[in-house]
Amino acid sequence: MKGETRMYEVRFHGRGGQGAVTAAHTLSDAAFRESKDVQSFPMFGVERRGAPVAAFARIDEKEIDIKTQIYEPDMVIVLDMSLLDVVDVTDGLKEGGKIILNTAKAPSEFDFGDAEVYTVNATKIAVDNGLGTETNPIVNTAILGAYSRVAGNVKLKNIKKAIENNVPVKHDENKKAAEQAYESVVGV
Amino acid sequence: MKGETRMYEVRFHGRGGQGAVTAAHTLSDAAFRESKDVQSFPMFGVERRGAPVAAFARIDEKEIDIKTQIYEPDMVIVLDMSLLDVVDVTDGLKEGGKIILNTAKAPSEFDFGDAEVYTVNATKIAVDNGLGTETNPIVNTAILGAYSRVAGNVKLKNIKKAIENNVPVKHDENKKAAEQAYESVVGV
Amino acid sequence: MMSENEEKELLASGHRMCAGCGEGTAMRAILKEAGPNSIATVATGCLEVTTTAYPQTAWEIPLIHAAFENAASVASGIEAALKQMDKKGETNILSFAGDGGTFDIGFQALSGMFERKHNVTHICLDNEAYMNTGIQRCSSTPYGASTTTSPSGKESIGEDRPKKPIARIAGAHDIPYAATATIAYIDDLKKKVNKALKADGPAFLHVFAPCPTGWRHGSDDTIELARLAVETGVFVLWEAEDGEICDIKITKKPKERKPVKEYLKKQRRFAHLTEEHIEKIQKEVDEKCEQYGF
Amino acid sequence: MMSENEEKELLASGHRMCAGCGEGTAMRAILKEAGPNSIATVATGCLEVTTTAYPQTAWEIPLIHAAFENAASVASGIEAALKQMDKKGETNILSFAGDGGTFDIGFQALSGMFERKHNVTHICLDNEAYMNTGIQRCSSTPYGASTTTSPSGKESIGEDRPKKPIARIAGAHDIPYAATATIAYIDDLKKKVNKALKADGPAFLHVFAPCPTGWRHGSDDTIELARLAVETGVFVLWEAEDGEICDIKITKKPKERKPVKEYLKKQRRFAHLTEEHIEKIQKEVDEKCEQYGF
Amino acid sequence: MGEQKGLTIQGNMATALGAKLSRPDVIPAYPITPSTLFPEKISEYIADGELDASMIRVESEHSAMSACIGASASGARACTASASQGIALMHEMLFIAAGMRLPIVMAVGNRALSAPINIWADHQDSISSRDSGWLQFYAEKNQEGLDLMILAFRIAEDERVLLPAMVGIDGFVLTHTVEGVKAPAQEDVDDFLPPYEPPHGKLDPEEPMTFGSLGTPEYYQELKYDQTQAMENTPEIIDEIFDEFEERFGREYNRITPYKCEDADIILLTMGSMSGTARAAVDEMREEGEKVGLAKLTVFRPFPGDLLKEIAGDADGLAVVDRNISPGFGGAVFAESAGTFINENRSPLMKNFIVGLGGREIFKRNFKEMYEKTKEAVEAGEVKKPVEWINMDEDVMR
Amino acid sequence: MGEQKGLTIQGNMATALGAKLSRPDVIPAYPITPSTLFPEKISEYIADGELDASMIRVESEHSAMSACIGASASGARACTASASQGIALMHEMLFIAAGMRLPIVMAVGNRALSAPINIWADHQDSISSRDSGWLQFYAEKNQEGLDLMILAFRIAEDERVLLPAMVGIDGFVLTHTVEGVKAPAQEDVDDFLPPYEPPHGKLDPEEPMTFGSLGTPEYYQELKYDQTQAMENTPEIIDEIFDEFEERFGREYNRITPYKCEDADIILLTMGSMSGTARAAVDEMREEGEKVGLAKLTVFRPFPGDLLKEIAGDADGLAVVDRNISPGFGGAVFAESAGTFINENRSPLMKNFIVGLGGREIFKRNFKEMYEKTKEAVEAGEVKKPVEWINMDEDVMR
Amino acid sequence: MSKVKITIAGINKKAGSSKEYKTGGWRTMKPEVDVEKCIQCFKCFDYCPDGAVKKTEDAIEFDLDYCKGCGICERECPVKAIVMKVEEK
Amino acid sequence: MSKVKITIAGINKKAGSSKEYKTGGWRTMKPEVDVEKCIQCFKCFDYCPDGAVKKTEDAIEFDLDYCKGCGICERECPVKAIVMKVEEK
Ligand SMILES: Cc1ncc(C[n+]2csc(CCOP(=O)(O)OP(=O)(O)O)c2C)c(N)n1
Ligand SMILES: Cc1ncc(C[n+]2csc(CCOP(=O)(O)OP(=O)(O)O)c2C)c(N)n1
Ligand code: SF4
Ligand code: SF4
Ligand code: SF4
Ligand code: SF4
Ligand code: SF4
Ligand code: SF4
Ligand SMILES: [Mg+2]
Ligand SMILES: [Mg+2]
Repeated sequence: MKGETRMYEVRFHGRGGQGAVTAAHTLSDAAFRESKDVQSFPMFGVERRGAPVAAFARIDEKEIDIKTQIYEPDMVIVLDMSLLDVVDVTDGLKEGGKIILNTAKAPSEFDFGDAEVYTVNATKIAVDNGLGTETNPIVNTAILGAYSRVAGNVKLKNIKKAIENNVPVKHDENKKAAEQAYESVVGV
Repeated sequence: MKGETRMYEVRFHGRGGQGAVTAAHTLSDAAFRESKDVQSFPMFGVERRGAPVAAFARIDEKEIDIKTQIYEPDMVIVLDMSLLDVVDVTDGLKEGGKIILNTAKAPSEFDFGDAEVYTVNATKIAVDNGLGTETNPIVNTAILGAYSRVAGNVKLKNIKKAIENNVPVKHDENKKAAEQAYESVVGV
Repeated sequence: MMSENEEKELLASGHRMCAGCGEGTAMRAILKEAGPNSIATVATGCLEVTTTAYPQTAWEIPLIHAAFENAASVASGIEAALKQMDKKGETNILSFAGDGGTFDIGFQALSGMFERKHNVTHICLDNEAYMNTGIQRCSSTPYGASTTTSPSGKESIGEDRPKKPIARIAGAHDIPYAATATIAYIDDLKKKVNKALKADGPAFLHVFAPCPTGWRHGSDDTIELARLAVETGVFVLWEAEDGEICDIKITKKPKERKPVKEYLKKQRRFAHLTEEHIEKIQKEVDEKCEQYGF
Repeated sequence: MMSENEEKELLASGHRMCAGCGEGTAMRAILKEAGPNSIATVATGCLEVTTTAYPQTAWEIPLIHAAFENAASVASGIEAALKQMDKKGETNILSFAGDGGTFDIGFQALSGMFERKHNVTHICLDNEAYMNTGIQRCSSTPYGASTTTSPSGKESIGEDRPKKPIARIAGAHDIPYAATATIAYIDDLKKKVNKALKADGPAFLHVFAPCPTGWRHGSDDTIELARLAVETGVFVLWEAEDGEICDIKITKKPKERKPVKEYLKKQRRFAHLTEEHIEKIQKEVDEKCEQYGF
Repeated sequence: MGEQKGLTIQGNMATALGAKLSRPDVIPAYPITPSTLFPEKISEYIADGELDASMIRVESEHSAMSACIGASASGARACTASASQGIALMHEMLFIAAGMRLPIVMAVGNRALSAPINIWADHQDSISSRDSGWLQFYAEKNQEGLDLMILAFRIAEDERVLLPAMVGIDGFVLTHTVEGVKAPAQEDVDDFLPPYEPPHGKLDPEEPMTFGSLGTPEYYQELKYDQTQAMENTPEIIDEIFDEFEERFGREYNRITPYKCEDADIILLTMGSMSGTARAAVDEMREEGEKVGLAKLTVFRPFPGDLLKEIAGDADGLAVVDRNISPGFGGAVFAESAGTFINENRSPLMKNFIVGLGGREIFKRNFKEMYEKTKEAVEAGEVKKPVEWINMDEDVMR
Repeated sequence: MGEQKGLTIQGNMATALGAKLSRPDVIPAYPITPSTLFPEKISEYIADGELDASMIRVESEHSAMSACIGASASGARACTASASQGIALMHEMLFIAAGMRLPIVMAVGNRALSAPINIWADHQDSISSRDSGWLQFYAEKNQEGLDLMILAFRIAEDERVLLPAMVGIDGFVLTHTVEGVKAPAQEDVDDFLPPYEPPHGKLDPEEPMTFGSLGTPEYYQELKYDQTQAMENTPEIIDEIFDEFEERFGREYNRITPYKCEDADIILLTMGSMSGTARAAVDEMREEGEKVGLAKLTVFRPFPGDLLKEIAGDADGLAVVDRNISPGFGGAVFAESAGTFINENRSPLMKNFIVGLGGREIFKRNFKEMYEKTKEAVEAGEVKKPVEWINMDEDVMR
Repeated sequence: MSKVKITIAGINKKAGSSKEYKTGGWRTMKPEVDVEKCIQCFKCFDYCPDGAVKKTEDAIEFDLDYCKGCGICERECPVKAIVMKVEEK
Repeated sequence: MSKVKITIAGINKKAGSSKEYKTGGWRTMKPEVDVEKCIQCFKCFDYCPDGAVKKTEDAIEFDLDYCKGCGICERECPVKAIVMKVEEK
């Protein structure tokens, strides 16, 4: 390997329509603004709306050559807690990897082996900012605020710029949600 | 070359609908009955009815390998005298090659250089036998009788068998026409 | 609990259609009516992709999927084979395709099948766009709908052409049976499936099946929208025998037609339409209803 | 001798159609009416093969031949290009195909062109079989005709299905103009070409053009047969605007219809038909004439 | 053994007769020059009550192959005929027929592809579907066309194979040319080729199954491998069935037939009707003392690299004659011949000759020229111009 | 020079943006996974008034290519996008577009062919049209996809070329994957790519001409040769235009790009997105002291044999990695690589690896395995099994 | 799902095997029926796209292995015997 | 016909060049017009598939370079001003 930095890989879990793919893209866009090389992509499948979906982002200081999908993420982000029953969200998670959960509960209420658990009530933040409804909250921007804080490799300010670029509406609300999540994420 | 015999190549000139192709096929069929190897084929073109057409036959004692068209026939057969103005019927004819013309005239009335000219009034023979009309005679069987006589490499009896095989109607009349032409061809 | 449902489900659960997909409702009813002595072809599309992901299949009857544009031709081959080999012809032969596989890319195969008079029933599941590939415009897409290849925008009101009158065109082939149906009226749908299969020769069934994902409506609105389409006159239910498309039989007629707006406003694909657009659509629906004697 | 013919021949002599080919007569009239400010596409078929043998061409207007099944799609591309690039749209765009290239293999391209509402006039030269390849059956081939792939024989009366009602199907696409015409009535043909080209959108012209080689009639019978087809009701001349195929306008109506036998007996493709067959055909013609109000 | 009947017939009639003797159930077909006589003959057989089969007069070749797929999946013996644009139009369906392992047989009248449109002999049409997973046979003469049809059904339907097969006869040169052939008796063909009963499954309400599933990335490559393996295993089976045919009917077939190759310095590798002319040229050159041989490809798919190595491994030069061209590379037979020899310690120098496109004649003298050019390269020890076009009319080049 | 704008976009958006910057006049297109985002983006550009072009929402890919032909022959800049079954369905028209010398550009989202149906990355679709006379470019990443679209128009329309061109980006791996790219400024693209004015003729009533004539046997072969020559002449022109592009836009393109090949004993020859992973694998192997290099094909048509010889001529082994399979032979890149080296005095041993079909992943470890297998062959001095499939799941084989 | 061995040509002889794939996990809302209210019109049965409504002796019940929670049954029940509830987590 | 040099893509810029190909040779019967009888209705002109009828000052004449002798003009002439004669040989 050329440098010392390590590639950072993230997996998002959500349901169709919850914006996991946009979240991954927005994250990669933010990192790109820091002159990092990036990739982001959805699960390559034929899944229909409603089915659990995953999306991925890959961030590196140097040029990313590899083109395979992500099997051993450094971080997993769960947009919808109902997925915990359906999907093995820690599948392949690197030893000592991180998990961000969208929940009002505290990290201590979860046990994912040696993974570091963080929680953020992205749903409440989203709804408070007028992003979707209680049953259909749009949490993908809020969660990126939490990401910025937890991962530490992409600045909140660039997340916000990326939101402006990637999210079609309600820029201020979305940026505010990211900010609030950045502040309120628990476990750091 | 394996044997001593030479391949014999024939070209028929006619107009669409006059049966030049059937004539060539019937000739090859007759030769095949004498355990010769044969090929026959039309001009490989997109010509429409009314346009001058040509058809070819190739006869050999031994297996015919070559698959090219016939450029230097041993014999040329002209089913329709009006073609003489339109087509160069002697094109490529081998030195000392033979020409059979469907005409009431004598061979001496024609000059095709060193080619041997034979004539037969196939039109009259055809009409006499009820094969087509004065303006639209079906001369292709009669002419084969003349061929048998002039070329000498396919027996009249096999021409007649081939007629039975290849001509859908009026077997007797067609065979009779061949016979009469065999008898009446001039120039032999 | 009853020991067994009266009729066996011939499209098994566990298929991967979106929640609330109209195609699921349609297929369950259609296959029940056709019964197990049936063979089906299916064109590429949501139905095929959501029901055949290897190594599972949702089909309880024999099925073949070859390509997107040829369900009717493949069915022609099956029909000819069965006729040639067993000469009884008791097996129903069904050819399924979406609107894309019927109105557009599969239309020639269909027209050929009609013309050759194969004993095949072609069923079009019309969700008014190419859904499997993500909501692209089809010639079935109605005027004003925003799709990913006819997006509304500064220079565009979305799809700018009327829906191709496919069932009428099919009927114009002088086939024994052509009809339209929808999932809001299951009995009517089943009756038509039955007639189509009984017809002596090719039959065409145009089944209107809302798609929550593509039309952007609530997953629970599916049946309601199918009903509204009929009640507003957006989708007219009729049948025609022996190509009598100038003398069709209307099979469902609401006492009073509801305004199309009620139908449009529930779907986000029409969200960009202005009052003028809606009026224009209303006018066109009125005209068509007049033409169809609705 | 007149200094110049009033109208230039746009299909030059020296083409290789058979003597007495109805397509020659049709094309001369059609191109004259269209005039030199036209661009044409042509599907593979007799017309193309007999007029474009390299290094000669009989065409005096720009022509493109791509394949057999896509004259209408190629024309769609030309129309879009012209619209996009000069935005005036004064040039006539003609799409020519035989019955094979229209009823069968080219039907989807045509239907798509209609549906997209390109300003293209598609003209079908109907000689009721695939003539270029040697008289094979097409869905245009009428009941009872013997062709090389629907030969009469011990087990066959020749083609056993009725002619596909193509112009009606085309009209059912709700196109601005659909009509039938034939070479016996040159003025009527030209008038329809004119109307088709003037129509605001796609137009369809079904031109009946006898083929002495394929129908096996005298080369001098061509026009007579075209006339007899109309006079017997075998081919009805009509036009329909805006898809009003349930309200067509008959454009040529003989006082009294002649028996179809007069038409059939001049063609050897029908030579094998018995009196009963002919009666059956007469009955079907009668029915169709009734349907068409002829 | 019934008597074999002598007939003089065109190539298309020979393949149609081969098909008829094979008792197909369903024949969906669409006319196209130069293969049209095939469906015409089949129509005639049916009209005259000589063949009990269902002919579907489809509206396009795409539908022809689609209907073959439907029929074959229903357990019917299905066949069709096509050429050129028709094969190109059914391109998509060729891969699907093979992927579904349906032993459909297609008689091809080999013809050039547009543009410009051209109806004459050329192998581009079937060559450009060489990736589709079909077996490919090419005939030198009508007798081979007839026999190969029967053989194609037998090989395709072998349960170790279950792959579709094409039998190519050159446009006009064979399709429209009458030659003498011997037709096996029906009962002997029946004996050689039993009725088709699909061993892998069929569309049948008694035992419902799904054909043509969505092959996810978890399974696709293995499914493709499995299909490819069937093709890889075919050479032995072909040899076995060719042998059986020879025993029964007295005519020998080989995947590649060598002619005067044993001591040849230079070998011409040919396919289709040109092989006859090439053989005549070889005879003439041999008389002039040239050590030249001929290797005739009858089976192009699977490519018989094993035999080619045996036959040409000791030669100094191999003149690969392609009646097709992949612009930007060269001929297909050349590419695969090179692939065959690339890792051999000893390999003949290879020249690639592009010939006979769009019905251009290939004369004996052209083969002599190819021989000379290959000899020159051998003598020089290097190939300066690997791909050369033969029998070009320089006068018309712009 | 305007500034190049940094963006994070999917591969399809990159090719669509490349197309938009090239100012096409007519875009007939039909949706198919994984290329659909291309027509969607174009539709959006037009709907939003950002692109003045005519999009034809055709009813099939056959018509998409047919309409491209009509538009291009009318003098319009025409482009489309497709994949897989769509490319197979337009197969016939691909040859016709090339034969008519129409510089149409197609963005391909490379995907497997049915059956079984599979929507994932695979090169079979465009590879199986390698005979059609189209130039073929394959991108490793989205930036290349964007640039190659612009380059494709420029090269295709060069009056010394006048051939259609495909730009392939791997399904999902690129089409649906967001990467950072730099987009050239419109004015700079305008400068690089002037409006299209067909030098050879167009459909215009002012000067009537006939396109698509019947090419009789007297002329067909010469016409085909003339067309093939245009392809043969293209390498130099591509090099020239690649150089100009680099000067203007600062990004280097080569028909084949070597990586650590100079002293390499064994070279991997790859195409498309896998090249990235292969490069990473080469880096790792180099760290372990293995003398391995990578040759990345960007241009597959015309096949860059000249460069391949330069790059790999001195290597001991060449591992040709094909994301396609011609059942009954092997991979297409292998065949043509063999054709390139067959007459060389010195040639690397060649292994052919079939990988990544239908979206099967190709991991770094797979490249290492290919390297090892090639090395083994080199050490053994022979290739026992020329064609091997990599990353097979043995457990699911029947 | 665990992987299986491929079949020749990918022919799938396990008709109805999609039942192995439990789509219940897609659900975020869950239907509940009030058996008392149910008049056994079976509209819910007819309309359910997923075959997740089973007829019982005196009413209906849901097959939660497959119900995707679309809410159609609730909407179409003429007597409002069905209500959608948020799925327990 | 003598051969010409090919053009790029086989594009044929010589519109109407089929006139180089004289189809008169196909003919076995030849039309002759009785100028006296002709009423200049030009039906022969309209119907001729080969464009072989030319209008003249007072009647019509035939372009025998192209006339294929089909006989349509004879059949369609309302006043029988045209007769087909066997072509001289
Ligand atoms: C030849 C070809 N072109 C395009 C596709 C891609 N494709 C597959 S399904 C589909 C759309 C299906 O639309 P429709 O028929 O309406 O069915 P739906 O999915 O909407 O139910 C498309 C474009 C294909 N599979 N084959
Ligand atoms: C895809 C394809 N299939 C078949 C052909 C062969 N073909 C060329 S023209 C033709 C028949 C044309 O018939 P029609 O359209 O009726 O025109 P006609 O020749 O009768 O005037 C056929 C079958 C072809 N060129 N391309
Ligand atoms: S996209 Fe529409 S049609 Fe397709 S499965 Fe989803 S709801 Fe059904
Ligand atoms: S075959 Fe018929 S349509 Fe074709 S050129 Fe001859 S007469 Fe005309
Ligand atoms: S719809 Fe309501 S009333 Fe009818 S069966 Fe279902 S639950 Fe009972
Ligand atoms: S919620 Fe939807 S899927 Fe579930 S039972 Fe009701 S209708 Fe069926
Ligand atoms: S048809 Fe007769 S009358 Fe009329 S112009 Fe011709 S020759 Fe004269
Ligand atoms: S005979 Fe025929 S070709 Fe000659 S002038 Fe009369 S109509 Fe024309
Ligand atoms: Mg749809
Ligand atoms: Mg026709």
